[in-house]
Amino acid sequence: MRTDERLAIELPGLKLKNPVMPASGCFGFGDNRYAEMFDLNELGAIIIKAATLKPRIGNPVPRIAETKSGVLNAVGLQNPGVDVILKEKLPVLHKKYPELPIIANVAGATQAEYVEVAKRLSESGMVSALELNISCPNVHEGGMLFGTDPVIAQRLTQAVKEVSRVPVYVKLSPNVTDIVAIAQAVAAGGADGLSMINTLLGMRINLKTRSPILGNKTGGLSGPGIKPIAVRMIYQVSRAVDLPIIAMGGIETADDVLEMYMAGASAVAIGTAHFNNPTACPDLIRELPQKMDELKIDSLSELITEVRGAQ
Amino acid sequence: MRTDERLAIELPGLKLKNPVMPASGCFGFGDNRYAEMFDLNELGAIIIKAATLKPRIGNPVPRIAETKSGVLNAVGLQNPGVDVILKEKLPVLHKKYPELPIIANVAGATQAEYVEVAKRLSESGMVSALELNISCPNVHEGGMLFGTDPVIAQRLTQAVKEVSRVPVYVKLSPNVTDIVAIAQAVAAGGADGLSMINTLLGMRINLKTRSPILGNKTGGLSGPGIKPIAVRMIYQVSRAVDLPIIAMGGIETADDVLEMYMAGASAVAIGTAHFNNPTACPDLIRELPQKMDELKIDSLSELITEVRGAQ
Amino acid sequence: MLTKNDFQIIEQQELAHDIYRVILHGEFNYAGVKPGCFVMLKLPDEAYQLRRPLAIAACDSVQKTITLIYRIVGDGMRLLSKLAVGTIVNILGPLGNGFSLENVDVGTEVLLVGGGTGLPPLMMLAQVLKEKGCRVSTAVGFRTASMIFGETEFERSGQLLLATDDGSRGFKGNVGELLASQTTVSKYTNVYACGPEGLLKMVQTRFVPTETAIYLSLEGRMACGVGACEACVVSTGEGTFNKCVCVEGPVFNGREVIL
Amino acid sequence: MLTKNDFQIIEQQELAHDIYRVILHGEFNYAGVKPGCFVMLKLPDEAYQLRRPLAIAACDSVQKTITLIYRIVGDGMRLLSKLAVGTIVNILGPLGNGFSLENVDVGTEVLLVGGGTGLPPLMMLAQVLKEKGCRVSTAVGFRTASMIFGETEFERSGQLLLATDDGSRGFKGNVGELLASQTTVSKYTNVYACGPEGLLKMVQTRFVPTETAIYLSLEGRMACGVGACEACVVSTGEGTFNKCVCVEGPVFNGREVIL
Ligand SMILES: Cc1cc2nc3c(=O)[nH]c(=O)nc-3n(C[C@H](O)[C@H](O)[C@H](O)COP(=O)(O)OP(=O)(O)OC[C@H]3O[C@@H](n4cnc5c(N)ncnc54)[C@H](O)[C@@H]3O)c2cc1C
Ligand SMILES: Cc1cc2nc3c(=O)[nH]c(=O)nc-3n(C[C@H](O)[C@H](O)[C@H](O)COP(=O)(O)OP(=O)(O)OC[C@H]3O[C@@H](n4cnc5c(N)ncnc54)[C@H](O)[C@@H]3O)c2cc1C
Ligand SMILES: Cc1cc2nc3c(=O)[nH]c(=O)nc-3n(C[C@H](O)[C@H](O)[C@H](O)COP(=O)(O)O)c2cc1C
Ligand SMILES: Cc1cc2nc3c(=O)[nH]c(=O)nc-3n(C[C@H](O)[C@H](O)[C@H](O)COP(=O)(O)O)c2cc1C
Ligand code: FES
Ligand code: FES
Repeated sequence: MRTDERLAIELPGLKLKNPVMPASGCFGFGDNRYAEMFDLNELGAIIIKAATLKPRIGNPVPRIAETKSGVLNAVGLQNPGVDVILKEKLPVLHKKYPELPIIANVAGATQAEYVEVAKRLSESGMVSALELNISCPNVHEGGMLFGTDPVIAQRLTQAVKEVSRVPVYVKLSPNVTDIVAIAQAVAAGGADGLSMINTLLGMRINLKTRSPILGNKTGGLSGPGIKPIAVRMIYQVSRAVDLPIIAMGGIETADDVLEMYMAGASAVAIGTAHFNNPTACPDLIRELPQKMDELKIDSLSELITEVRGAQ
Repeated sequence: MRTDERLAIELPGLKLKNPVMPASGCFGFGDNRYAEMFDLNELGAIIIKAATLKPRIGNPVPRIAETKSGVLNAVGLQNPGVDVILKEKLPVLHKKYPELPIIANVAGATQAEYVEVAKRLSESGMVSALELNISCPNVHEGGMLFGTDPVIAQRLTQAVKEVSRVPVYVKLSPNVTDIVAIAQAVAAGGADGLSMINTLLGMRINLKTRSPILGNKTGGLSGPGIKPIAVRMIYQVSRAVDLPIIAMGGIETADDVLEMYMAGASAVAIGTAHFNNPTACPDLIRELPQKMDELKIDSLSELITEVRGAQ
Repeated sequence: MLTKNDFQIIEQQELAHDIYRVILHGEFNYAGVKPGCFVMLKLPDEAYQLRRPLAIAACDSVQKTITLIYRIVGDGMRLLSKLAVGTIVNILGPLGNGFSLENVDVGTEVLLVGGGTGLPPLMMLAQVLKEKGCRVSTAVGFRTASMIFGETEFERSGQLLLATDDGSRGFKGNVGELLASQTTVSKYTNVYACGPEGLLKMVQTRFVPTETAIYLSLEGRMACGVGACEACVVSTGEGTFNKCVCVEGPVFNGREVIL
Repeated sequence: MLTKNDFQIIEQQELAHDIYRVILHGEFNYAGVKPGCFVMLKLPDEAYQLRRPLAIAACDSVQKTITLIYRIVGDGMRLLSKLAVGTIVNILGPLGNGFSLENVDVGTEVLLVGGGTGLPPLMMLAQVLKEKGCRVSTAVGFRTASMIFGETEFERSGQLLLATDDGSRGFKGNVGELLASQTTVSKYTNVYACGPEGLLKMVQTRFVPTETAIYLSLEGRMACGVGACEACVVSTGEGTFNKCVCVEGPVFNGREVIL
């Protein structure tokens, strides 16, 4: 059996030769020096940085702080706005890697803004799916609220689904009492899939200044330290909601990828791991088949069926 | 200035020579071999293991799993029941260390059970305060619900306050959308203080068996990986609620202790750190004054006033 | 007395496929060590929150060394195997009750039964029993020939029966089958076993009906190692988890413990 | 070309109080290194999620070594300082734009201004400028005499003016005051500065009104080091964070960047 066949999976809008993709915000628009280190065509897909209607300058620095087995970030959705992305960023990426499925991360402060950004991106013909970021903890106008209230989350999903020409994955916030309720709400709103998890709201304090290290005070916690929370949430949601899940949250190794699958995931995104290991994605793609041999897993799509079928 | 004066703090029911105490569940009833390694009289206080009305046999093994910078536990409140604790455990501890303030952790499946356990413990004359565990993720009968619904949390706090002869600290669950709302509710219920945070609900999966490692499937995540979440929650709550906070969640070093103070804490409890460093508590007590010198902090009580006064 | 002291790695060697021996030099309550006792080793990497329980395979109070033998099971043991001579690691111990040496005397017939990484504590036990003049038989099982270790040590103490699952060395089959194949079975005063659950259950099944005293060394997922957290419980009665492997074990009376 | 390669520590030495020099041996795009470039060093402990940015203080494409000089700031640098010779660490690099060497020629007057851990990139710069035949003056500040390092290197390249905050060596005061105290001020073609924000602002204040080209090397809290995360932004225009220190810096035109 050829490697790619064993790793291939099909999800709404996404025919992936392997399930590994950089997570939103950790790989820009593919326009960074990581691309010097491996061929982006090797990736299953790429999730690009959040797009908003207007350009956003983001949060004051410092935007990053380290924690034990984690990273706090408060970049604040800095981006040049959807129009520049459509005109300058996406065409470059799409032209350079015509076979690479692109998932566009959509953010906004109001429902109308989300809808407008989603509409424009999905109409571009350059993106295979949208990832609705209803969970970013680093914007103040209400970004977080969308992800913590089931009613609002459902309404937003529905509104975006009405305009989108490509499948919509909703990215859930872990900062909630009941993740299953949110997942069920966005499923009812017509989501084609879920992305989970976004970052946990955290803080570090500078002992010398006695105030928070991050310019934004709080930030989103990512990295291997949050993996057990991601696994738990994916496990719970996959048993309650019949939607494919793109898993993220602390994935570093092929073992981590398979742990996510066994929790109920259908694909994986890699964020923080890039910082220590810039070639995390191609490394995982290379290591997966060997791990699968050890664990007697024939193909990822079979594994999905086994895990999700056994619900 | 003598070391103890700089570290001394007074909280409802607790006159502590230093702010460092073992967290509930990580030091038994003081009846373990950690006590061979240092004199428990050095501690500021001790929080003993959860007591329930009836004996609890706890969860099936494995009860513990390691995660990056964290530990998942699902001990499941195993304890011999409040009567045995009152007859056998507390008297031994109290007699051996008559000056050591004891905080009793109270758990239950129903409000009536909490009330009864709290009543008996507080009447024993052996405990200085109660810590109401409304947040343990490892019991199924509803333990968790008490900590995630403000109305229920307030009612429970009020009922316990009515019977308790000693001050009541309510231990909050971090597994909520809005920690401030819960803190405000228990404050309204008459809590004398808060303990935060309990563990985050997590899971790990055994790749070979393809099922959760823990016998209970999910467990509570503790350790340095969750510290940024604890800091954030303590920061938020200390700015909204005028109650002293016993901080816990990943504290390992004197720096961590001071970070908790700067977030708004008034004392600290140490759990997971014991496993790597059995003398974590006395080590911190020894290191704190030196760190305070470096950071020009005269005394912890002044630091509390500065941080909480500056709200 | 329980201590947590820094020890220095003075030898690190691969004994068999994925099986390593590390010799550590440091201060310790050597007098308190019995065969079957263990230590908890702190891994020198801040991401690891739990110490690793490892049996003491040998210890020398004069040279101030302890010997640990371990298999690469996961990330922790892999990390340990990569530590160079000279590296400092922290050791908490000695822990656990150790094997009972009651009723052993010159000429006493004892049987040691072990599998895989159950062998290290039996290696120290075999030596102590031999010194006491016992007649020591040891039956050990490995998956395959490339994983065999400890032969010399066990042969030094008495008779060694060896099995491999695939028959690549010694008897083909597991230790239970090996014991069953023995036509002349001695009347053992004591049997001591350490290894996978299946092996311990086999020893129970085989010896509970006899007069032999049974000592089983158990494993348990541990956090504290000192009886503080109740992670490592086992049961010696229906519907309870009443014993901690770390302080009331790891060695239990094979007639009491429910596996 | 950007690589992440394993390097071996071949020398580790404390140069001054809490200041260390480590020399690393490994493969690298040596040809791509300019003074002011940096690397990101992965700490060999799994709890650390971020590589540490460190300037290249010297590099030798023949011996295949790079030299880093660092101060113990926090846990990461403390860990680095404890790594023994022989230890392997992973290096991502070379990163950053480096100092501009435009308009430098034989006899060109250049000034280097540095403070504390801003010195390492200036050490390599000083050597390169000297090789180009420039007349190099360097003004450096330290908190106190016990923290001084790099004297020999800077003196080798030209004139060295030295200040300590407490006056325990050289001029008493900061580098700004030291420069102000100089009665004969040369007309520098270029000024290069690296150090704390206060020092960089002083250089702006002093040289923006002159003809001198100003190159400031900035620090920034970094995650990726390659322009992927936008953690390390600075501004070259009001109301924006439009430049990444890691790829568009760390060296910026001192007339454009807003500190
Ligand atoms: C009393 C006692 C004595 C032991 N003596 C030896 C010995 O002499 N030689 C030897 O090779 N092994 C021994 N073990 C097993 C040894 O502790 C594990 O193999 C080791 O902890 C695995 O660590 P890891 O990080 O490589 O594996 P991982 O699976 O990555 O470890 C994850 C967690 O699970 C725990 N764990 C995994 N396997 C076991 C296990 N079998 N028993 C207990 N905890 C486990 C680890 O301690 C750690 O907390 C002993 C166990 C106990 C309880
Ligand atoms: C381009 C560049 C070149 C540098 N060159 C040198 C050098 O040659 N010598 C030297 O001693 N220092 C240099 N620094 C600063 C050095 O990166 C920090 O001192 C170091 O990262 C501190 O790590 P730590 O773990 O000891 O401190 P901690 O404070 O524990 O680190 C926590 C986090 O903050 C970051 N951080 C802390 N201080 C700084 C800082 N001043 N700048 C950027 N990130 C920081 C760390 O990288 C880490 O992510 C440079 C920084 C940059 C951006
Ligand atoms: C620096 C940084 C920037 C991020 N930016 C975004 C973003 O713009 N949109 C988004 O949906 N998630 C963003 N995330 C969250 C990640 O996509 C991912 O959900 C999270 O980091 C968990 O995965 P990880 O542990 O592998 O990093 C960001 C994360 C980091 C670390
Ligand atoms: C093994 C273990 C058992 C615990 N048992 C209890 C308990 O009985 N009652 C309780 O309120 N919290 C219990 N906790 C939670 C701790 O008291 C503490 O709130 C949490 O672990 C966070 O602190 P830490 O990171 O320092 O461990 C337990 C934690 C661990 C690791
Ligand atoms: S490991 Fe904690 S009680 Fe045994
Ligand atoms: S550090 Fe990521 S963009 Fe500069």
